[in-house]
Amino acid sequence: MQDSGRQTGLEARSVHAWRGDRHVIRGLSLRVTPGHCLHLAGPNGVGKTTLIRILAGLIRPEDGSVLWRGEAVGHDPDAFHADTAFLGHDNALKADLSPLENLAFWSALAGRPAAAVAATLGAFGLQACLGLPVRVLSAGQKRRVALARVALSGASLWLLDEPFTNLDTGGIRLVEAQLAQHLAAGGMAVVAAHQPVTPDQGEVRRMELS
Amino acid sequence: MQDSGRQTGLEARSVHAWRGDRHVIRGLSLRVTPGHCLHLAGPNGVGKTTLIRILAGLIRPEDGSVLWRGEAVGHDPDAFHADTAFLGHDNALKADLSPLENLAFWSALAGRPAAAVAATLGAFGLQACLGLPVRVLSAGQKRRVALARVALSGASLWLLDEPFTNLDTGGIRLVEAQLAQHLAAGGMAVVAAHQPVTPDQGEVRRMELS
Amino acid sequence: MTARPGLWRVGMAVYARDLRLAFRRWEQAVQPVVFLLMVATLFPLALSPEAAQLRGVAAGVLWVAALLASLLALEFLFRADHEDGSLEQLVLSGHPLGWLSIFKVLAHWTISGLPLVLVSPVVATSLAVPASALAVVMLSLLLGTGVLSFVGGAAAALTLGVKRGGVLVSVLTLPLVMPALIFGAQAADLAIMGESARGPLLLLLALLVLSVSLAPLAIAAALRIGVE
Amino acid sequence: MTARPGLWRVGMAVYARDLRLAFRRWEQAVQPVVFLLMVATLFPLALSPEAAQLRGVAAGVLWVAALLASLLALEFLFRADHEDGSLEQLVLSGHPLGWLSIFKVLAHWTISGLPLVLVSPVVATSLAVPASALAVVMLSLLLGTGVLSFVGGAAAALTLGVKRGGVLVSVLTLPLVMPALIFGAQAADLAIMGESARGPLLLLLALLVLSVSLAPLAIAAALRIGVE
Amino acid sequence: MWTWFHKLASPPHFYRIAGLTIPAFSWAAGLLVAAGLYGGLVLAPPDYQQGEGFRIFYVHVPSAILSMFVYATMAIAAAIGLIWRMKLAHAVAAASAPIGAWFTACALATGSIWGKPMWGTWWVWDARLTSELILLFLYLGYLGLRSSFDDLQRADRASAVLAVIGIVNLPVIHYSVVWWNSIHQGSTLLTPGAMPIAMKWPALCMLAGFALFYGAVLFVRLRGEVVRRERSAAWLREVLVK
Amino acid sequence: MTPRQKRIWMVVGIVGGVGLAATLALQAFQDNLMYFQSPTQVLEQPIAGERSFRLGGLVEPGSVTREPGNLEVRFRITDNVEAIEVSYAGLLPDLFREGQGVIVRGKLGADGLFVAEEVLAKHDENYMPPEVAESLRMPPLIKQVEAGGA
Ligand code: HEM
Ligand SMILES: Nc1ncnc2c1ncn2[C@@H]1O[C@H](COP(=O)(O)OP(=O)(O)OP(=O)(O)O)[C@@H](O)[C@H]1O
Ligand SMILES: Nc1ncnc2c1ncn2[C@@H]1O[C@H](COP(=O)(O)OP(=O)(O)OP(=O)(O)O)[C@@H](O)[C@H]1O
Ligand SMILES: [Mg+2]
Ligand SMILES: [Mg+2]
Repeated sequence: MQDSGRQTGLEARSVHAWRGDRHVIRGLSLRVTPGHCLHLAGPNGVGKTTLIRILAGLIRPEDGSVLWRGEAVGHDPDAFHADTAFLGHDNALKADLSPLENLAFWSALAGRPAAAVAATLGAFGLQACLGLPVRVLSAGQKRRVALARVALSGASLWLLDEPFTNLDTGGIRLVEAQLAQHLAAGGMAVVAAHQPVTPDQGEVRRMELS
Repeated sequence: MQDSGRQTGLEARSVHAWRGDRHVIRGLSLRVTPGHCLHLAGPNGVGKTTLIRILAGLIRPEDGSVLWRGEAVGHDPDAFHADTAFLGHDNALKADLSPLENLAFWSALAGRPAAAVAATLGAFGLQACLGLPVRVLSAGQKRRVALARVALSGASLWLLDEPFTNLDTGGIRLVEAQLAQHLAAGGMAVVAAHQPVTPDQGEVRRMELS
Repeated sequence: MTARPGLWRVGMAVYARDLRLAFRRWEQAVQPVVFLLMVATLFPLALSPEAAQLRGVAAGVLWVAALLASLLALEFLFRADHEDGSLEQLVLSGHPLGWLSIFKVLAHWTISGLPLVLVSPVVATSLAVPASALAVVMLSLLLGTGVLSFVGGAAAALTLGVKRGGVLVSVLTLPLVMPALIFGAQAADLAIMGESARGPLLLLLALLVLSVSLAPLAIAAALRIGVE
Repeated sequence: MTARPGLWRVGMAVYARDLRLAFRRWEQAVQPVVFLLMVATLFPLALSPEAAQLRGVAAGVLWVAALLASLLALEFLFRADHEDGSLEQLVLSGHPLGWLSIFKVLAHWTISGLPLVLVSPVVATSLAVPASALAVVMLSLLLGTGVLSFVGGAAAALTLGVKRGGVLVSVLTLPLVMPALIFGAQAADLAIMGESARGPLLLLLALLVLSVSLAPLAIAAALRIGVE
Repeated sequence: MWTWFHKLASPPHFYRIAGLTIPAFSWAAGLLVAAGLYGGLVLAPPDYQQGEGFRIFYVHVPSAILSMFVYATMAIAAAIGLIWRMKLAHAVAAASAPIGAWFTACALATGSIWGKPMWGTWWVWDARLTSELILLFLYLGYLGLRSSFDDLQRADRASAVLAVIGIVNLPVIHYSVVWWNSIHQGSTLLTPGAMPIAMKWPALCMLAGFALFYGAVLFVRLRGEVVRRERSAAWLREVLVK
Repeated sequence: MTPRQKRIWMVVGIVGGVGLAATLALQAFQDNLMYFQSPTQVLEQPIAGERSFRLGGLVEPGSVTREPGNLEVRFRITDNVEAIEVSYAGLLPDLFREGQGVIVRGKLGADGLFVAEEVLAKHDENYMPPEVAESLRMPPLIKQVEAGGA
């Protein structure tokens, strides 16, 4: 397992990061292998968002390295990003376009069939809003559209920053079901959340930052 | 109680509201009296935000009326607003100013003493960030600053739209403690939230929209 | 309930906050001025040599550059407050919205209009305006930028619900401030020619009084629509 | 993993999305043009009658107006994507960022630059430019607005982390596009005078080629900094 | 060589070296400028055409050359900072910009003052003058961009990109008098025989003096930058307490 | 594409772009892109009458004549190949003298007389003490022609 993990998963080795003059991430190491989900927990401001953005390659760590399938992410970032889906605090949706149009664009960039978009949005309980401009959706409905983008991406690694924000209990169950399916198919995930993360399948490891 | 409620609290009478061509709020009535908290629950997109914004006077209902201390809100909106604190999905913070500067401004507008600001921010666990520009705070820290504004306002009526967003469990307990104190002092609150709302003092009534 | 603060205190709080925000990024507060200087540089470049020589161009270039510089800054008058939710809070503050907006506009003018007025003698001199005309040029710009801030403020408030309002603000404002531009440039022009500019200056003053008394109403109404 | 879409398909997807967004609010897509028309109207108003007479002013006014109109629109090239998180997703899309940015800039040019070129004959004619010079005027603006979109795109990308970037974008862009302005206005001027404008047009073309080949690199680097 | 370079680039080491160099540079700069001024204003003969007026040469030329040299230094440092992510290189670029802006302003001012009597105008829009003005705008844009960020790392990298873009302006400034018919004269210092040695040596002194002055100011500002950037580092506390 | 291939394509694109731009710019320099034009250039392709432009060259030695009583000056500007007669009314810069480089802005009349609105002096890169210049006797005319006509 140890070795195959090196080759197939995501690994961070003693990563350090500063924000301003705060040393937020201090020598953190982690590993995620297929079928596993890492749940990042910890109080507000501890650095969960910072860590997820480092793993995604949006922030370069001051020190340490992030490896994907055994190679440094910086070596071929495009290949890494092609296999990763990231959800941040923002939803990355255009207020003037409908959920359908928004996701059609992202799935075109990811090289996924356009046909799947409507079905996935439906699975997220958005049948009634497919054609409305995103600006009129409620906060929870917007979050669901953003989550549908991740589910559509076909990426092996999901990086989700507080995916449950603004979701009702039904929405949370939905996301966990999608996560379970992803893990069961050999996917990986890193999820920052204040709530427990309990998909039916796949193994969740909780990591408390402090 | 019924009559004194009429005179001292907030009342909505068969309010109707459309968003686009959706009839979102259909003849809804409610009443909040001193010491009471109304917890609005319901699935995503059901109309919680719409209702709270109607109560705050940001949206005019298509039909029905909102009364404050027995008088229509439209009669003297300034007096009503002077006694109300509203927290929306947005935090109303200037990214370039520090939490201290942000709240000093709002409390000056509310006519509250400037001295209380630092103490309240401290009570919300923000001692370490008093002087940082808000832009660098984490999502949960920003939400805490926004909540501190409400606690500082000295208003009798709190209208909170998903106050627990991005908060860790400690943060949620903190907000509930402040809410308990507010209710115990005869304050009123309307809170939209997907989580349970359980302050130690005051009475919470849950209203499920659908 | 606590004692409500007086109107002056509230107004000054708004004014002080906006100035503080501007000075937190002072390098941006000077940008309208830099922009003015650059447009005033660009124009002679783009004009044919003979046209550039004419003093008649000076008033026009100065006024159009000042107008554009202050338009550019206008967009941010209410938009930032709208986007971060502060505007809702101002609407719900329990103070007269028109009153608050006067102070927001004044702060905006202090940041973007006043510096233009102050550097205008330099630019005017570089455009060969005689020293005797500088006072009138400054006065015309003083009144003119005031009109611009108030009228532009109303336009900026109206476009709040709209993304990419920038150009829309300009489009709404330009026709409204055209009279100011015409009288202002005329005043400057007369002064450059060594004649009395009293007529157009009085008209500019009238425009300023008019916009100060009407714009706040329009702004308040537009802001309420903007936050709905 | 799925088959990655080809570079052309990806580029066209970006281009099509930005155009669709613009047309969703077409009234804003026409704003640069309206702005151009207005500045071209205002100028003669602000100029003294003798200056307004001169055809030598035409090329300058046209070019400066076009430059400002397209500057105004520039700010939104990346800012909207930055604010709603789309930019992060583009950076993480696994496609070369420089390549994607070329198509974003092209979309921006299609919306804000091309219409300027298309209406320029009307404006030029109203400024007494002879019909024989219209083709050169249009060509110079075609090349010039292209330079502007690419150079300005780099400036817009650089100011992403900054609030109130608007004026800063202009301040960074103007010096870089000064050469384009000089050659463009010179070309228009020569054509108006009935002479060959080959030299300045060739230089404009050279500037365009240079900016198309270098700007995407700068834009990609700046965008990566912007999302950090 | 490479290890030496790395050692120099390490902030504590640099801080110490800079402490030693600053006085040396300042003294040398002071002496050279004094010698240059004496040589230029007193010893050098008047020019056959311009008479005594030509002496502004001794300020204009070194400031103009330094304005370009400082920009080149800044852009190269910025590029190094971008590529090798070297903090000290970014600090060099940041510290150079205001100095370069002052040299540029000085070249423009002295040029204008010189132009009025010699050419008969303060300013014309020819290629040399315009491109030098653009250089000033580039410096100002660089400074404006830098100070608009509150995060130092982002400010460093964003402004570095701008500095690198702007370098295309340098050859335009230098060759403008060759490529275009310009009112500005061609190169005196680089043309053999264009200036007798009695007039030339004070100019070279001034040039060297200005360059050393730049070095000294740069190092002073750099120490400030290093302190700002490393304010939480342990070594700095030791140095400052001492 | 591997990262390496991508980098190669990128470099190819940039080098190609810069090269093309340079070629175009060189092409452009063959046309008149000058701050001023020399008499030869002007006479080769005459410029329409009402347009003002800049003419540069040397003040032909011995050609300067002043009208008594007013400020008008007449002189000829030459590049040692062609010469154009110029008339100007106004203050001249200090450096204006015979053999000196000048740039004048104005219009060329149909009669071949250039009416200047502005006269600027231009000098070359040569500096020398007056004695040396005296001993050379012939001011650096040749150099100036090169500089002016380059
Ligand atoms: C505002 C007006 C002027 C500006 C912006 C300006 C700008 C410059 C610049 C940028 C250089 C450096 C060129 C290089 O190293 O490649 C320079 C050099 C020089 N300038 Fe000026 N200049 C101005 C006016 C003048 C005037 C009026 C004179 C004399 C009449 C003059 C004489 C010189 C000389 C002698 C050099 C040295 C050339 C060399 O040997 O490299 N400049 N100027
Ligand atoms: N420039 C800065 N100076 C000082 N501290 C900073 C700066 N930028 C960020 N920080 C701090 O770094 C931390 C970043 O936290 P991050 O956003 O990663 O937290 P988080 O774990 O995601 O929190 P949350 O649960 O609230 O989303 C915060 O505590 C923030 O205050
Ligand atoms: N123009 C429109 N046309 C049709 N439907 C609209 C329009 N504007 C809003 N809606 C719908 O009205 C509802 C508004 O819901 P609101 O934002 O009040 O929900 P909420 O209960 O706060 O949800 P959440 O829990 O997600 O925050 C949403 O379902 C939205 O889709
Ligand atoms: Mg976070
Ligand atoms: Mg809601």
